Amino acid sequence: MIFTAALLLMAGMTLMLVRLLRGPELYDRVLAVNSFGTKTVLFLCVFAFLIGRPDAVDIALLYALMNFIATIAILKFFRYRTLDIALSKMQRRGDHT
Amino acid sequence: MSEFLQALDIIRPYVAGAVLILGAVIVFLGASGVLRLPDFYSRLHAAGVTDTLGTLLVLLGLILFSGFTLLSAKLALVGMFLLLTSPTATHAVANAAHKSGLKPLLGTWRSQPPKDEPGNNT
Amino acid sequence: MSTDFLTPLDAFTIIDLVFMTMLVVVGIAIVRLKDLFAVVMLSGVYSLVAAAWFVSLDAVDVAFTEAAVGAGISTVLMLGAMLLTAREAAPTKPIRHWVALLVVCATGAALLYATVDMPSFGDPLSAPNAYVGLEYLKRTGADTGVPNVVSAVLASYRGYDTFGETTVILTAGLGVILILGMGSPLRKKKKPAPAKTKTNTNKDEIIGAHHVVLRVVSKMMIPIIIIYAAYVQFHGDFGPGGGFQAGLIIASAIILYALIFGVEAAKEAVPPSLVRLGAALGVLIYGGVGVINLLLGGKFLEYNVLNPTHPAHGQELGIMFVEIGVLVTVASVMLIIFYGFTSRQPDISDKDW
Amino acid sequence: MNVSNESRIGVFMGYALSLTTAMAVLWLVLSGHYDSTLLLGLGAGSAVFASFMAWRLHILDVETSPYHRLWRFVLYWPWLLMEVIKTNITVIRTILSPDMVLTPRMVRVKTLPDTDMGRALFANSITLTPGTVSVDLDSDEIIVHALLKEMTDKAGFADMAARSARASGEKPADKAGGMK
Repeated sequence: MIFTAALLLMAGMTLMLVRLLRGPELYDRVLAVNSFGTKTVLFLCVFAFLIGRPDAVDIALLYALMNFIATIAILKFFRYRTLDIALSKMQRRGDHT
Repeated sequence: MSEFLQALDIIRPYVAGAVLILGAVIVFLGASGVLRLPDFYSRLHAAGVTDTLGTLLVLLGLILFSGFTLLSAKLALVGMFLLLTSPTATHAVANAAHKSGLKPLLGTWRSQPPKDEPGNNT
Repeated sequence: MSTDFLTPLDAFTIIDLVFMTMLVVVGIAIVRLKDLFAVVMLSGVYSLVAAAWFVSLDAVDVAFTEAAVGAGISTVLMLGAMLLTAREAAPTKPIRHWVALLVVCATGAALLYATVDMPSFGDPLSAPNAYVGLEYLKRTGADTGVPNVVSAVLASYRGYDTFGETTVILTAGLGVILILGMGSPLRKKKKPAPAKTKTNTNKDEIIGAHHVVLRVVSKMMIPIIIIYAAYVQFHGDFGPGGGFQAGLIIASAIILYALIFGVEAAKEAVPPSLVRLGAALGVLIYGGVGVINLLLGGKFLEYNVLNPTHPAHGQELGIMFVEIGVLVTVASVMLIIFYGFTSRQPDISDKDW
Repeated sequence: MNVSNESRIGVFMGYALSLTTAMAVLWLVLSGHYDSTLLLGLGAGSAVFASFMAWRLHILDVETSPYHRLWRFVLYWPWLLMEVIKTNITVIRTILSPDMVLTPRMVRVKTLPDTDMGRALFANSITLTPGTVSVDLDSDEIIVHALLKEMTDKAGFADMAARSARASGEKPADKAGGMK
């Protein structure tokens, strides 16, 4: 059963790969990478059970935590052509709500 | 009472497997939606299916498998972080597309009735 | 190699084959695409597939490193590098295509020829599974008290190698400093405004309520990422992880901060001078542990002497400190590279360097 | 905001404390080694370090450390879960239907929570329910892309906004000082 789930997730990854290669917009590619990442996280979780190594869940956790950093960088790259500007004003201490 | 709990324990793997498979199927459906839908903005919604219900069910199934363990707690953390970060990432992509002037498809859109090859409509 | 295909396709072979196919497809696509941006996206996917595949090969430590690099930092750094160059790959002259093809074909043929001599996957008689590898597996527990053999080999048995690798990372950071500079904060502060106006956006778009979602979520995630890095750092003894990965993760947290609040703010909180210091300090910590061992009468990086009554504890302690040194260097060098790339925008006049 | 210096420090310490506690709990969940004093000590140190970094990065405030309000979110979550399941079923049905009919819309939602926390939660809740994606968050509106026109129901958005405002700890009278 777990194996079937893993295969289904891999099929989903393959579909994402098709979308990634096909585009047509760059945003479609970003979306595909993003979704591919989510599926990889799920696959790693499932796979941890399949091979009986809970360590794989740590890797999934890492991706779940950090995959969106790349997306934010891509957003900045697209919109501002630079990585070093601020997206948001710093709220100094004392601005607490 | 304990018999009931025992019965629960016996059916638990089956329930877990069913939930897991359902989740994986939903992930797959979401992925096929990303291929099938006509434009970038509508594909976001299909990806959202994977990100939300698919994620929840797959992780729930795995949690049911492992029972009340530390691994379950970690899986729950994976779910929490995914539910926190994936809509953020989706928002970021949508925002970038919108700001750069990518026009969404509006009005009414129908897939061509005679043919539904997934993904031939881009 | 050949015997693999004679056995019936079991479950894991299918998974391995699918992943390898994906890697090949992505690789070919990377070569064929001209749009560098799409190439960056594809290399992100390449890393994801590679991580999943390494897990399926039971190489969890390698997968973890791949994930730590691929999840955030490599994409960010590649985008940073792209900002310094054109968005599309320059077309190469056809004649060079042929030469390249020839070289690739020759190398490929040589590699294929070499595979014939390789032991088949999981062969108990192959070199890694026989002599020294077995010895490591047998003795690690008693020698070092560290359950994860990979960590023990990395930081203790092969401590010299890792020391060398840490130095290599420092050297890489130095190279980036030499080529791109560090974007000294004092000089940039004098004219922060012109550096920002050249982007074709008006001010209220840059700073405003537009990115509330990103800000709120990122602020929540930054401490969580840091604590996760600490977990990875200190549990390298038990599972995958260690200084390399933790350093990458901490650097990612600060890069995330820099992406949201601007590199200037990040430089204020984690100044380049500190980062420069850290890069060298990490190597110093690593070497310092070795020197302390020397002073205590042992050999260089022989951690046993750290706890004479209980050598295995000494090993554990030594590995911990050494890993901290690796963490400091790796995190610092990643930030050096990030600062170097981002502060070297084309629209900033170059005469400052 | 007119807060006296002392109470500001008090509030600040509160955030530091709640963040450190939350990080320590997270460490315990991740670690799973409760017998080693060394690891427990390192965990405590790491939690303090995470808080220190938050302070160092000037982000030690309610958005970084909302953990003392977690229970409000716990109350919000089941409702959101039901919405997520409902909208998921709709979207999956749409994707699966052989002759797919989409009525995509871009709508502006004007009712927003007051604080940035609440807005972020609202925008993410919109994105989490498939069929609607928050495309842009402005100071007075959210632009939402909806897959089907049934999903652009004003009252539904207003309800969700009110709930996410409550979940992010907003009291009706509390006029928050977030960015306007």
